Amino acid sequence: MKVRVDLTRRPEIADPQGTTINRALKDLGFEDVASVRVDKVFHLDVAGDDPELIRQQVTKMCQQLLANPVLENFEIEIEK
Amino acid sequence: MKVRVDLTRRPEIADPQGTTINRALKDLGFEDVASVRVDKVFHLDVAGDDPELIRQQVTKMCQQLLANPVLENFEIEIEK
Amino acid sequence: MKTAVVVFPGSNCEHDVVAAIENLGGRADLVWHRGTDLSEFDGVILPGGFAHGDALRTGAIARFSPVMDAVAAMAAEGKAVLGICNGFQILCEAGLLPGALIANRDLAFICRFVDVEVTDTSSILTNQTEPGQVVTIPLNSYEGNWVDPSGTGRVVMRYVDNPNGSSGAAAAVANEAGNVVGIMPHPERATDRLLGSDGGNALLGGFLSSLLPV
Amino acid sequence: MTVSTPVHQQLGMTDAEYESVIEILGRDPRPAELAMYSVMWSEHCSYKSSRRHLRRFPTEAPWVVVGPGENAGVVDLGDGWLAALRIESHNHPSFVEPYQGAATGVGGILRDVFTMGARPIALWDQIRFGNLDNPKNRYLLNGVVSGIAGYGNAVGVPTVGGEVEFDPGYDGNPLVNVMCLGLMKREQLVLGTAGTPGTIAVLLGNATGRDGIGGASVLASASFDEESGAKRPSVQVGDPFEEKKLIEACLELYDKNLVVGVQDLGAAGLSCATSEPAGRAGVGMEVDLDAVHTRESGMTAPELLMSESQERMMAFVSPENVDQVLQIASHWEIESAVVGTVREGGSLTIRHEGDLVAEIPAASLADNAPLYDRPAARPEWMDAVRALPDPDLTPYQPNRILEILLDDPGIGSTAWIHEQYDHMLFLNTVVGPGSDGSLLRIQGTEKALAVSTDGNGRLCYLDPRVGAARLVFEAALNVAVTGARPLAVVDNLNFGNPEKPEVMWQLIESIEGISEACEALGIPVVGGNVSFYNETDGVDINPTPVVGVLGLADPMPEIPPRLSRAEAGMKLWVVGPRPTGSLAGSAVQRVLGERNGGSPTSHHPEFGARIVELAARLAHKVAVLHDISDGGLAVAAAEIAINSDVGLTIDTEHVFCEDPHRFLVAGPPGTVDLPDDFAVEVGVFGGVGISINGSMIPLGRAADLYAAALPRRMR
Ligand SMILES: Nc1ncnc2c1ncn2[C@@H]1O[C@H](COP(=O)(O)OP(=O)(O)O)[C@@H](O)[C@H]1O
Ligand SMILES: [Mg+2]
Repeated sequence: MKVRVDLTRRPEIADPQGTTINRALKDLGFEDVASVRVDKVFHLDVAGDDPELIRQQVTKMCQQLLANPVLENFEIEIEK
Repeated sequence: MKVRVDLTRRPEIADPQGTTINRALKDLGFEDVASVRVDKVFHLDVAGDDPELIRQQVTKMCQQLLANPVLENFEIEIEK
Repeated sequence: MKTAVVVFPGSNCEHDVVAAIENLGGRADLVWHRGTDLSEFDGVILPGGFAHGDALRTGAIARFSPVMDAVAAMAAEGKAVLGICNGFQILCEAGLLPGALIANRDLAFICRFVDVEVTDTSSILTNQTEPGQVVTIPLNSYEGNWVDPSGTGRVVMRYVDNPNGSSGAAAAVANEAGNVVGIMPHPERATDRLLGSDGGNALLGGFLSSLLPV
Repeated sequence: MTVSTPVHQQLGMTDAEYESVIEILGRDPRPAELAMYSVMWSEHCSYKSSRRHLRRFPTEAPWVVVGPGENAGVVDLGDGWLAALRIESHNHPSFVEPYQGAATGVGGILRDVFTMGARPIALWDQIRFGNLDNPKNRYLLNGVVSGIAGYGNAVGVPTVGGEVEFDPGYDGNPLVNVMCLGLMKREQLVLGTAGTPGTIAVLLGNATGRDGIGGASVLASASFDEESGAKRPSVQVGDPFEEKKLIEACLELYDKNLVVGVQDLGAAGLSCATSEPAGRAGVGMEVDLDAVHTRESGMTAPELLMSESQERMMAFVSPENVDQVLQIASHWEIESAVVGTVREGGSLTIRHEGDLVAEIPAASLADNAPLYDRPAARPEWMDAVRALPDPDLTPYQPNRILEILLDDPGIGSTAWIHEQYDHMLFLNTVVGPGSDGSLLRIQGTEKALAVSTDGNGRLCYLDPRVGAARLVFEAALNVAVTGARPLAVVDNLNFGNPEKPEVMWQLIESIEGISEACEALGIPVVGGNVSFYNETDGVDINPTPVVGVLGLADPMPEIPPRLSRAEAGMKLWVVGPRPTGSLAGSAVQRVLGERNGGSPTSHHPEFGARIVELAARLAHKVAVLHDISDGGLAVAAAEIAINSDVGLTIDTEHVFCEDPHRFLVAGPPGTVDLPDDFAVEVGVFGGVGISINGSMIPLGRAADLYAAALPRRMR
């Protein structure tokens, strides 16, 4: 099954990269951009057909490796 | 408005990060993972209320700066 | 004959490049990235470093610096344009060289001397070397892995032992005309035996000898 | 914490400390004032438990320009050149988030150095973890090394050396120390002073956010326990790009002589950057918090004053220069804001949204900080531990022991670490990581600077005084084998919980040992740092003082000695006192799985100094010089053979003994004249293996073990 994992940086954590990209967009004339945040997505292909089992498994992967709880939260979406 | 931009790596481009993470997951015993791809997401906050205008604008941003056509395709989603 | 060494915010090898050029009897001046006029220069070098902190993609933002129009113009005029490390990445983002640079195969920063072999001597970087000549120069990058789906890049130097997965083991790439070259390892760091190697002098010497009079 | 806990206790203040705040102010403190006192009086910022003992250090020498107390020490190199140096720890933040913890540690030590007017030219990292068979420690090592690389490489300052140690004692409390060296011409020296009344305070760099509210100070001033997770929200994120621009901007300000003083914003943020310079200059200051450029909206006065947002500097500027300073800031594309004005008298007056939020004697935050004389007592377990016997090596062939040592990640090659660091930028690195001290040339002169950093928690556990003294002698010898003579020392004292008498005793003994060695070598301590509360669930780390010794080679050897310069036919000599054979606290004891124990061989002050001088002189003549440390003569000799890719036959006793003040010399027979009262020929180069007293390892195998020791465990 195809699984999408969104990592989103906790709001209170600074995002220097987003700030720099925002500045660059302004320099290019895109004045209307108020803020930019850069995040990561994992697209996993996991064997199995029980969405619930897979969700549990991927949750473990996030807790153990994929996500850094200090900096980011994760969201799992079973795509198909 | 909140806009989400997904960059997806072209299939022919190597993904060292995905490969490394896939190996790490196997080491941790997650045998069922067939493949991992790591991509970037931007969360933009853009002033304006006409979704179409904003989509056009963000498309320009992607073509000019946010995406590198050699490496990736982009997908824009107006969230609200 | 004078070379412009462009300084972007986050560049850090600019002084080393100037020192290496002067060490070979050449002249080089630093030019801030907001400058727009390079008419007094016969060639330009984009040095290594972390322009704009590598935000987004290496070179992605630097490519829009005001100075880049002048750099593109020099490239079009057939003048010598050399990008070292981050400069290579900027030239690719700017479309002055084909392909792009992605993370090293093993996902680690690599700083060490590597052996690099000349595969094509018709470029501003390799015109003073022999085909097959091997020079030892330091690599110093995280995104040193060159990919070129277009297949149009001309590899002028290749790693003897590919350290980062670069396609065709490419260490240096030239445009068709050979006047625009990007190299991932740092020739300016190999200009003195005391520091481990002077293999970079043949390359920078080639660059200097290829400067066209204005 | 329960809601009922009084605020000052939530901020980590004792009732007595709170009382003395009330005494100073003659009233109850306002919230912002309490916040300022709580951070400035934290262990991390006030050194309240160690201050009185640090006075023991010798700090004077004719070449000392700035001693301890400023942001970094400064020494005179002659011909108008000055070097600035400092060492810092980021232990607790690196445990909470290894990448960002280490990265912001690098950012902080850089600011300490360029605050003085110097351009940072090199970094050294000293990192300590539990054993690598524990995945958590692999995760920490990986994160810390990536963080140092990620920040140091991008900010454009090479990391040219360091030190790594693995010991179960660092499980749950890794140590991450970083040392920085800066170079400047005399005219560029700047101090952390606010100057005279009328001077304007300009805040440069990053916008202020809620980063690390109480981070360094609170994290570094309390022990870890189950709750440490709860402290996580105060993780700070480093931005090397911002710091790079800040460095260039500040250096231009110094060049153009536009500042009267500069203070970096580190732990305690604005509280420290306003009160300390004012205190030092004996003046007061008016500060307007509304002028501070912020990243987040709705920040309160206490938050603004305690924020530890990175990459910020406070410049003190005469009014006529303010415009030019703001211009230079915008040229380098960094933000700037005029946030204050220096005033007569000592009062620090802070306003926010029209209200007066603080009005306190500026100097009181530093000068009236609590000073503790905590009880100290020699641990009663010492005698038992020091009585433990040396390991019995008779069951092992020497080659087997050498194999085990070369395969140890604390002894094998550190290439896996230092090849992730840019260690060549600036074209100064004559001798880089992978040998003894690092040697950096000063271009345009005959001079070169050498640095070695050393620590050894196991030795200091068995005898903190001898252990600490031996560290200084070892670092000095590492510097000397590059051709330099020691000039100055910085120290980083990593210890457990100072509220335990045993820990205080270890601290005092270590300070005594460092001082003895410095006096013998005639070098001053010019700066340092103390990190307490390195304990987890009540278990303290081994006492781990780390020292960095700076040396000057003037002139630099034309062809400096290198581990790679040995050739077949050359002889190997050992220079120094006859080894006692003691294995107390040695690497062999550790790799054979024996309990760390015994009484380490003591240092010998006069001898130590003489050996250092001899090595510094020999470095101008011989092909190879290498000091003997972890793994003894056998490992030191093997490192030469491996680096030179030439076999070696050794014949001598006590090859694994780590007694101090000893080094190896390699050169063609007859060409090297050594004082025969303490130089002995022990081997000859050539052949296909490393043979110790007739027991041999093929050279290729030795090289492979040495190269793979670290990477094979990180895969
Ligand atoms: N964490 C590290 N980062 C960079 N270089 C390191 C690190 N650890 C060790 N090194 C380098 O490896 C070499 C050997 O280190 P070490 O064994 O501590 O030397 P010594 O025993 O002579 O003090 C030194 O050149 C040192 O700079
Ligand atoms: Mg040594």
